[in-house]
Amino acid sequence: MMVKNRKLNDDEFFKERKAILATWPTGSEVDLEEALTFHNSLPAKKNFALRLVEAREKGETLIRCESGIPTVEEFSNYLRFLQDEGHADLLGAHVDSMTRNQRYAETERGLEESLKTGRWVLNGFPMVAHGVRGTRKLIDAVDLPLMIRNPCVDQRLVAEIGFASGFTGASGCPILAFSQYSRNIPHEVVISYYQYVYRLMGYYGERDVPMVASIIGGFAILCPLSVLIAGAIIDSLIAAEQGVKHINLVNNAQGNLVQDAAGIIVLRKTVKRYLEAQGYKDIEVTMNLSNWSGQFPADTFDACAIISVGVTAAVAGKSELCTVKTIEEAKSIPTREASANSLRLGKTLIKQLKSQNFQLEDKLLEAEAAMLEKETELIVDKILELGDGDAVVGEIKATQTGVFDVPFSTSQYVQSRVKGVRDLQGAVRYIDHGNLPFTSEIIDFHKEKIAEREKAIGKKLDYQTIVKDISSISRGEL
Amino acid sequence: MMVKNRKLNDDEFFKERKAILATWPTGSEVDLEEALTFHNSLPAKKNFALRLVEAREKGETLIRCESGIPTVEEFSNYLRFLQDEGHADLLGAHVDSMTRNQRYAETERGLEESLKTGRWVLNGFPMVAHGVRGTRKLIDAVDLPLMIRNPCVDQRLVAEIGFASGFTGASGCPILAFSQYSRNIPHEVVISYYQYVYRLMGYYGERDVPMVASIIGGFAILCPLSVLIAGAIIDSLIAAEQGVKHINLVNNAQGNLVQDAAGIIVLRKTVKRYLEAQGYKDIEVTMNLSNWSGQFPADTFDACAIISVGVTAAVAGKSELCTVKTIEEAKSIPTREASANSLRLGKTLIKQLKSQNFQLEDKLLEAEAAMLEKETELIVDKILELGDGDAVVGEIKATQTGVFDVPFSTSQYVQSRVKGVRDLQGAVRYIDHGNLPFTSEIIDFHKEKIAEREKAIGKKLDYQTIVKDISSISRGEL
Amino acid sequence: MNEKVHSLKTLVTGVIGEDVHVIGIRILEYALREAGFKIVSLGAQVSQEEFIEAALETKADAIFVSSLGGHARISVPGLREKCVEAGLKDILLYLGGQLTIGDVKWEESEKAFKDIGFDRVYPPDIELATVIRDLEADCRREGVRS
Amino acid sequence: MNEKVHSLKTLVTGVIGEDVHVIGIRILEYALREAGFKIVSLGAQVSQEEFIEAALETKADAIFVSSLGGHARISVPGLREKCVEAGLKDILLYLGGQLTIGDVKWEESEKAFKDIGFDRVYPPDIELATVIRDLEADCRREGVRS
Ligand code: B12
Ligand code: B12
Repeated sequence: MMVKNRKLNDDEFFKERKAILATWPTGSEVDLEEALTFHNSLPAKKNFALRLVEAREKGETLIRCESGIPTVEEFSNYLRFLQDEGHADLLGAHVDSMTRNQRYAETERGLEESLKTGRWVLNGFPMVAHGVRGTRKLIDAVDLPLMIRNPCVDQRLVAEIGFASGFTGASGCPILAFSQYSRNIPHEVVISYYQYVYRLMGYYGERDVPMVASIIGGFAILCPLSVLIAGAIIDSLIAAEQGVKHINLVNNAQGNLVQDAAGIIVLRKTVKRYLEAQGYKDIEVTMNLSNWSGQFPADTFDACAIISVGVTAAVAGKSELCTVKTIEEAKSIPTREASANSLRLGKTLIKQLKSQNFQLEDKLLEAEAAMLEKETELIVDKILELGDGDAVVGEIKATQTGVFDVPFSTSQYVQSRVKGVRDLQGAVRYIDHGNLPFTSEIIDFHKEKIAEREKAIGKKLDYQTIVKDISSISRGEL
Repeated sequence: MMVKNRKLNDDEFFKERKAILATWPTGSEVDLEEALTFHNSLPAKKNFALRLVEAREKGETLIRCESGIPTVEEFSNYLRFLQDEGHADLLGAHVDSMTRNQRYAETERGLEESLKTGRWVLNGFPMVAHGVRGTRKLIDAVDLPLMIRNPCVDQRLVAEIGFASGFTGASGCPILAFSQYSRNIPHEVVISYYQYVYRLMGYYGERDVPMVASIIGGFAILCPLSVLIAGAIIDSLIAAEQGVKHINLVNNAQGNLVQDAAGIIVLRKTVKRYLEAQGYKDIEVTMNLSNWSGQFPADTFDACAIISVGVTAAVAGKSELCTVKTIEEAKSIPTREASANSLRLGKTLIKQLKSQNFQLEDKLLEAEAAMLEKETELIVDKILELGDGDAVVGEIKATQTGVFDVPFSTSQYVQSRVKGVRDLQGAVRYIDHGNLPFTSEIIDFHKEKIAEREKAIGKKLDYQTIVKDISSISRGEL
Repeated sequence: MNEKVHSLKTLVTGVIGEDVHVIGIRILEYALREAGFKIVSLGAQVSQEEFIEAALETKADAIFVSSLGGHARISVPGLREKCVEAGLKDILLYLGGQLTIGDVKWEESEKAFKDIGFDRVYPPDIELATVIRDLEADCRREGVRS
Repeated sequence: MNEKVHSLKTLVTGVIGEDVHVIGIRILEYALREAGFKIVSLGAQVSQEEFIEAALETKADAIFVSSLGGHARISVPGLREKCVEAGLKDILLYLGGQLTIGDVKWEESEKAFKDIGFDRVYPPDIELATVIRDLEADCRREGVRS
């Protein structure tokens, strides 16, 4: 299998489509023409992509949180509750992890048990089991746009069903899926699955139904930001090639406000630049600052503090969207009350900070952003060089050789030599940059930052430190 | 009655003392020698004044919240709960408002009813009713320092009982008491009562029991900061003259982070400068950023957001102490759970921000501080000029003539022509500076800021705007 | 027409007892003035006697008592009796603010204060428009009565 | 002496089913290695068959199953039976993570997983030292038994 960054033609697309829809009975409920008619009957304010662009024009920071529970009826009420009591700006459906891995039969059993016992047996909304008929009820239940939240290796069928139901965006991208949601699936396979999903989004877009792709480029738990931004650039190029016109980039906060805000700024800037350089000129780019996504504190009010820090980063970096965790993150799938409470905290804090035009110290922010941008460019330019300008070819080679690399990958194909650790201000630095194509200036910068902390605590940073830093936030520290 | 800023001599002090202790039976429980022995038996970590100095040396921001309920037993448990479950750094006892107004008989009836019904009939801890015998149990119940929280006109007896019981600080100051806690008590009477309290603190201090005076200089609900800072300077001069060696200055946050942080910086700097200029050279000055103290949002999680903003200001301004409101502020006297939850939120946020050396935009902060400092100096210099160098004489004259003035005073003797309103960033500006001795540069600055907002909303700011701004935070806005 | 029913009505306002929370009543006074009432504002820490004296002096139609600190159960009992003694049998007594401490049920609290002679009792989140509407209605009724 | 009882013990570790949460088990592996155990780490998304294969191949003394996503009730039943079938009758089965969804009582949940053949079951806030102590105890007991 040889994958390139090349748009699927209609033949390829429709052939693959037929096969995918046939993988489960509810696939037959998808009717593209009917879906387009349905989307066109919806008001613009129910389109996720358009709402984000509006936020950018108005200088807003919108808010949402993750949610997904098994049954249609209860989840409809749940979403309405987030809208009415949480004052959410945007909504979504987290798909359960059985569905994410095509275990549709197990999912149906889980759904049955959930319906029978009234307990949530699945950890998300089983979109394939519910099909278009069930899933569309979510769209009808609320006045806000919904995005499919289903990062995983193969979300082709879920995307078909979700978009046909009225969802107007999807999260997940090749690098995230490959490095965090698979163990032994080849890189090119994951990419090809995403090319299909992006082509499907492009197809809707070409028919006046804008679809937004949420792209993250990796997963930020003590992962230095430049590899994530590089990943997001590559995945954006892949999405754009398939015709995606709306990209919502995720920066995953790690807790240091300056670094997190700089991440938003550099991510936005560099993605736009590389998209244009590769000839994709009419892409709407917006940002999403996502709350710290590692282990959360168990206590509700400690969790409130961590949510606040994330919101502050979102406003400081002028993100169009802030995704907050809930006060029950450490516990389990949040109740609707917990979700609404978390949204209200976030929304009120956004109002407080936005209305005073909150700003971090400029010089610090600029310095951090400048270094980040340099690092990112070195990685991306090398990837593109390896692929002779082809982002897909380059990315696959880069991952094999560690020119692109992330810590704690679940994939056996990722080296995971790269490791991050916190510096004295809690910013994440490379304690090991593996085979990333860095200059000595950059390597020395990170060394210095690490040496500063070593000096302050009087001992060498090592694996033990990494372990400590991974869970520090759950203890309220940074 | 002619009051001056002059230290009470021992004769005057002990004569007054005898009269005060005789005003209520529990006064007889106060034995200064026994009290000194008791204080000396306590570890240094139970001294409020010393703990604040330690925080300054270590660069810490400590946390506390207000609390006070009627019975000794329940309040002891409450305080222990704040210590153990809220991780409070410092504690205090809010005295009920009957006691604050010498209605000791009514207080005793309220206490009885509280004991009988198990309901909190009083809005604080009736320290005079409990006497030294009861009050000392609070000190024994915890390992942290306690401060008397009893701003009111005449707290001489409460101070006697509280200090003898082991409390190591008191809040309230002449200007606050006169302008916010009285209707028709002459200014000089209020000042003379405070001179007594400060002399008592000085007396303890001279005997190696440091006592800290918490000084605020007014009350910040839409009150432009410079009059408050000026007030705090005057009150600090009054305290220092009586021998107080530890002053903890309160800046009452109004919601705009830059302005609130600038307030901390200017308050610290100018108080120190005027103290030294008037010859008080060995005073330990520390800061306390107190949460927004106007109407709070009714919802717990909206309240969390407002608490977070306060904490952020405290850290940004490098305050040694942050006093948070509780999530039940809008409701009633908080339960111990509500208080502990609020403390944990605040403490975790402090840890997150401190450990990253959180900073606001420097240039904005400097500009705000520079203007504040100028305004403050003009007011204070004029006050001192009116008093021929005597802070007390000057302050009394200044208040009569409106050279010193605050909005929404409860006192019939305060002009309250001065009024604040929010600018476009939510900072409080003078919409009316009354008779404050400002230069045209300053007057124009405030006019401009107000004009900016008028332009943005397309209408003149007026009393209606002030009313709206007073309650904006309770609606989550700024 | 209806709006004019109260154009001459006089209200005495104040914060009762040792309570200094004046912000709420100031805002209320502002709204009442805008609505056409004549306000005699006593401010903070007003005793029962001061309320009655002012009402007598100004021939007031109603007394607006505010209490925020939670001591209303201590500060307001006896006011109606003192009014009757002073010849103000029919004067309207309105009470508002944060009257009690802790989780007291509103219905309970409202009933208790009405039982001791208050005509209207309000929780802190009351809309000012509601107060004005009630007052207009009561004034009309009083008008009929007198 | 006691510490050495496990110096040769081999443990197979992995995250079961479709679950990708590897961070917890990685940290646990690190601690177990430090404590002297031999670790055969399978990583994320490990099937029951893969666990058993690895245990047979490495003559493991215990299988450490992690499950965070809340699907343990779907993913782990049958593992003990398959072990017995494969001749691993006495192998220790440990389970940990965030096993269920919602407000399930821990005692209930623990019992349910023990009933289907797990020797030890842990909640997410478990101290690693406790796990190691339990394991050492179980190893000693196993030692006696074998
Ligand atoms: C500001 C404030 C203060 C300021 C007051 C400044 C001033 N000059 O007014 C200061 C700092 C001085 C203060 C002091 C104290 N306060 Co205070 N304060 C508040 C706070 C934060 C806001 C009150 C306010 O201004 N609300 C905004 C106005 C617009 O609303 P309002 O007052 O409710 O009034 C509206 C309605 O109620 C209604 N209304 C009011 N009165 C009346 C009357 C009638 C007839 C009608 C029809 C309607 C009506 O109309 C108004 C306009 O909409 C509240 C908590 C909160 N609500 O967030 C605590 C609060 C009221 N205070 C409280 C307490 C206990 C005190 C103190 C005893 C101790 C302390 N915490 O410091 C002292 C009291 C000292 C004394 N001698 O009275 C408690 C009361 C507890 C209770 N009732 O259960 C509260 C609830 C805080 C708390 N959770 O503990 N306080
Ligand atoms: C990080 C994280 C992720 C990362 C994982 C990254 C990675 N490569 O590991 C990502 C983003 C990929 C992820 C995805 C998902 N996650 Co997740 N995730 C978390 C999070 C925030 C932290 C988990 C963690 O790393 N903890 C830190 C480690 C050190 O602790 P630990 O895992 O508990 O492990 C310790 C102990 O439990 C014990 N232990 C663990 N296993 C074992 C085994 C044995 C034998 C023993 C003895 C001990 C033991 O030792 C460990 C060290 O102390 C938690 C919430 C939280 N806890 O804060 C949610 C959480 C676990 N995730 C959840 C869910 C639902 C998902 C998703 C299904 C959907 C989603 N929310 O995105 C997907 C799953 C996709 C899939 N196919 O599996 C839920 C699970 C719900 C439940 N169980 O009730 C949680 C609780 C969040 C929530 N509140 O909804 N997640």
